Amino acid sequence: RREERNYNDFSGKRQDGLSKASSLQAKFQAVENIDRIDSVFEFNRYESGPKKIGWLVNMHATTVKSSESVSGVSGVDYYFLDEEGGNFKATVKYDPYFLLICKETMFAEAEEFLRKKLDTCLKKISRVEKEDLSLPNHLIGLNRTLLKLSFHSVSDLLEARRIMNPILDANKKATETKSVYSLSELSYNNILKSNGDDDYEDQKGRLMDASEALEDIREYDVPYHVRVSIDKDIRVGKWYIVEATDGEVNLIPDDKRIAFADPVVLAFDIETTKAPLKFPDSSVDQIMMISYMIDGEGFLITNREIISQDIEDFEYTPKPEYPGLFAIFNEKDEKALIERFFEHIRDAKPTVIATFNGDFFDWPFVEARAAYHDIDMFEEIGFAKDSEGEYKSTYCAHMDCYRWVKRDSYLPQGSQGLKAVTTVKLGYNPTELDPELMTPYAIEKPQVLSEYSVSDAVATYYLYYKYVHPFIFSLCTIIPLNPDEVLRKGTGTLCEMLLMVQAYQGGILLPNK
Amino acid sequence: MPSRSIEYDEVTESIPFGDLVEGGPVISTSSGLMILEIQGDLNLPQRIPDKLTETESEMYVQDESSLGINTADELGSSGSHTAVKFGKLDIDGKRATLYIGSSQRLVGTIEKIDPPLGLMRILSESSTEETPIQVLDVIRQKAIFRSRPLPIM
Amino acid sequence: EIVEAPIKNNENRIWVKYHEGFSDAVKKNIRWSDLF
Amino acid sequence: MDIYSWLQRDDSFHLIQMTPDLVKTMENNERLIFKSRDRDSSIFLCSDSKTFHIRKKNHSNTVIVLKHDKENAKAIGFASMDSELEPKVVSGSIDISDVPLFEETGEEFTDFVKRTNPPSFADLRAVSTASKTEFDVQWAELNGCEIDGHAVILGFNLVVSVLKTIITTLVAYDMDQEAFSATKLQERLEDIRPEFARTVLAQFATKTPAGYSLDKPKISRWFGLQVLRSTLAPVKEEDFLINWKDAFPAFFDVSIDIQSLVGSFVRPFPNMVQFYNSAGLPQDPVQRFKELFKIQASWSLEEMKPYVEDLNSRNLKLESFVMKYARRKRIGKNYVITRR
Repeated sequence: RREERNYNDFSGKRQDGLSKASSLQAKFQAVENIDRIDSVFEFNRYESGPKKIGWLVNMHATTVKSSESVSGVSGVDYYFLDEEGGNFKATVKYDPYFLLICKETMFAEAEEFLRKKLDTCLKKISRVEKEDLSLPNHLIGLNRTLLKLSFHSVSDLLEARRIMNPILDANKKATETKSVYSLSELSYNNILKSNGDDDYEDQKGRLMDASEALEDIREYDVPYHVRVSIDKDIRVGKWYIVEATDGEVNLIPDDKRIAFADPVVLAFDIETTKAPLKFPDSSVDQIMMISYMIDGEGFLITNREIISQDIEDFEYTPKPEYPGLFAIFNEKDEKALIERFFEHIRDAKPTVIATFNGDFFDWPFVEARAAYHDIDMFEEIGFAKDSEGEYKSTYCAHMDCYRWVKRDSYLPQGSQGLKAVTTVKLGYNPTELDPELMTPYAIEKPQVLSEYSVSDAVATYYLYYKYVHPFIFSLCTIIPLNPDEVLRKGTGTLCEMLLMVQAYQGGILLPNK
Repeated sequence: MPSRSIEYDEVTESIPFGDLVEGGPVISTSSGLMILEIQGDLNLPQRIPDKLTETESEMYVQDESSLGINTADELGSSGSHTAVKFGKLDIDGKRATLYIGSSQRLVGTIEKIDPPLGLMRILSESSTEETPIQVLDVIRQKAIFRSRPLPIM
Repeated sequence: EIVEAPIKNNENRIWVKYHEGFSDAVKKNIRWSDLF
Repeated sequence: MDIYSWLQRDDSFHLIQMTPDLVKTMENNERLIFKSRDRDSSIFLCSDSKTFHIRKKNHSNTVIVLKHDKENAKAIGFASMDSELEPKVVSGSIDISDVPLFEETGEEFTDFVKRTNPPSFADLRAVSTASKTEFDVQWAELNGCEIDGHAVILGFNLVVSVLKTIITTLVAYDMDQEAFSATKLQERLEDIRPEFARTVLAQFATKTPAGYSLDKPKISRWFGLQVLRSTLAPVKEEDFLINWKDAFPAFFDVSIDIQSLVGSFVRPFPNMVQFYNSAGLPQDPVQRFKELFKIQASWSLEEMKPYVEDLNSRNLKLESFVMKYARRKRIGKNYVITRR
């Protein structure tokens, strides 16, 4: 069930194995649960009252209960930081849609056909004009009229796609056969003709069925929150005036404000036990230490079942511009350590959590060890693994700095570890410790181990603060994705997103991939 | 409430620690102290090893010399100290070369220490609690070897 | 990394084990009894 | 030159950073003393004017101190260091746990001394982890009083009554409250011990070239304190402010500000204030925080600070220190401190 919590589902896959009613119930349950967690982190939904001003820090698709549709309507939750250091979220409802290419002469029949065929899910059909770059004569500015099918929710849209897919596939196959047939005549006239002005009759003179008039589907795979972001021109990293009138929320760009707001940033790193010459294994190994920084203040939690003595507060300041004063919490065992960490996250309410390779090491390890002690990490702090295998939450971005190093830092493969990155980017030599020594040092030299542990948190925090944060949030102001996605998607996807923005603004129909 | 006073008469002449006098780097202080700093661990024997060859034995000496500072007697209080010759230092302007044993060569520089370092001696016997702690000297330069050791050619 | 330079064939050789980096980031509180 | 090293190096040597602050005290030829509350506490270095907190800064290099024998072209290493002592300027403090409180009860001072055995003033100064100047300032703040070489602290009521007498005397003789002569005042204060007057003036007046000048905000605060202390039960904040205004001696007008009383009151209920003294609070941090949350469930850091800052002996940032024993939650732009 955990896998359902996918905040970046680009696939549009349906959660199978559940009946429609119970899956609907589960969906609303999940939304309620997210609202509850968001409230814990002070992202309460703004629905009415005087307008607010906020800096957009995150966005996620959601489903809103509605009288219009039993299965709810789709919307996007927008997460804002206000000017006073407070938080709020606001939900913008927007009908998801896709476009159909239809034989010019058969719009009316096709619409009638679609209304019948899709009566369980369709909300509205309209016609839109777009410039189609695939038309041979597009340079002279000829537009194509398309059918725009709008839906209450993404699940309705997916339902419609499922129904339409076999029809469209069959039509495409037929067109291909026809093209081959036409080409065999090698007649220029015929080829030109076959692209456009067809009659009610096909090549064999048979009367056409309305379903056969639907040639292709377009813009059906744009992730919903991206769709809304593009169509309403909403970007993370920008300021908005947020207004609610009669339950409808509107975001108006506030171009006077440019400087980024300051999210509360927490960077953490864990140290675990491990067997000699093996990788740590979360089914048997324990977390020995968690070190973290919140807005420049350092904390270290130790697991005294493993660490042989209490650690006293100390300072780890590798350079004057990277100060690190660490307060130490010595906890009696791993369970107390995890509880302390989660409690601190709830109290500090970060809007960005930074790690170095947290998607693959720190988060899964913390999650597994929490589960071992019957603590549900998602229930406690709203973080869980999504279908991409990445750790995310709604209220807080997870910025795994390793992603930035790999994609954006231009550092060679051999220099992508935290130590090498710290040396090159932050200009100091971090504390090094042979992984084989860590477990023995927990008993023999706990002080050395704790210095090593905090050095990683310091490096991660300042690496994020100095490089990753300005880079990712600047990209967010132009790319219609949330920070987690901007950090992790390939450069190809990011470019594609920019093209989609340009195409939409220019009234151009997006070609299929 | 434990307390120990500090005496620093020995170093007051060198205060204020303005810019160093020009005329080439002088690594040792007027009282003859110097600091060597190596980026790494220096492995030295803890005692005179058995079965030394004659040339090896010559490296071990008894040091009875005074420090040239007023705690000379204290330094020698446990009799003489066994010392081992572990290398050779050459200074050429700002550049320094340190030969370790017979096969490592460290290339370094003479650098200013900022802030300067005061050398104190603190004897922890409780009977000396009333004795003031002496700031023996203030060291303002050091020879520092940051690079990887090179073989001796 | 170890750059060894034995001057004799026993465990008491004199050599420098080089450190890849330098750190002076750690500052700690000390007690009276640690120093005096 | 040939380089030697002792096989057994001497670890009684230590390097201390000669920071500009420390060098300045040496240039002024100030007396320097290492001090600590006890053998398990932090080390301070006190000069006449400054207090330094001594910390150890570790490093990963090998640092050898050698004596250079120029004649024989050799140098012998006698000490090897992996750390330096770092003196950092902090504010000093006086430990008054052994200093008795003196109130006017009719008891003869000699009997009081016999009963309470106060430390000598010279000893107290000698053991305090504070520079000479800081000691003087804080001693005045604490209403410290030196009587016949003994260190005592004047009780609150005694201070207020002396202060009242001083103010009414200044008013009665029409003396300039911003420039009066201490000697002239002294002559007109018949029944007041000169030491007491000295203590009260040290606390509530500043010395200017023209004479003594009353510190009105401070005096205002003390009358506020007196009103707070006079009712032990919680009172409505507005009632308290009215009573405070009424508490000043006749013809003496000063303004009032409840913020000046932070550290002397708690808010057991909304809009209610109640006197709360830090003096009797437990020294154990866990117990201290427990007490504080018993009286007030949720605190601002600002109002909690005076009740806990003395426990922060490691000079951590107060926010981080508080988090060891309490929860510090962000609510909007503000932080509140609650029980964990």
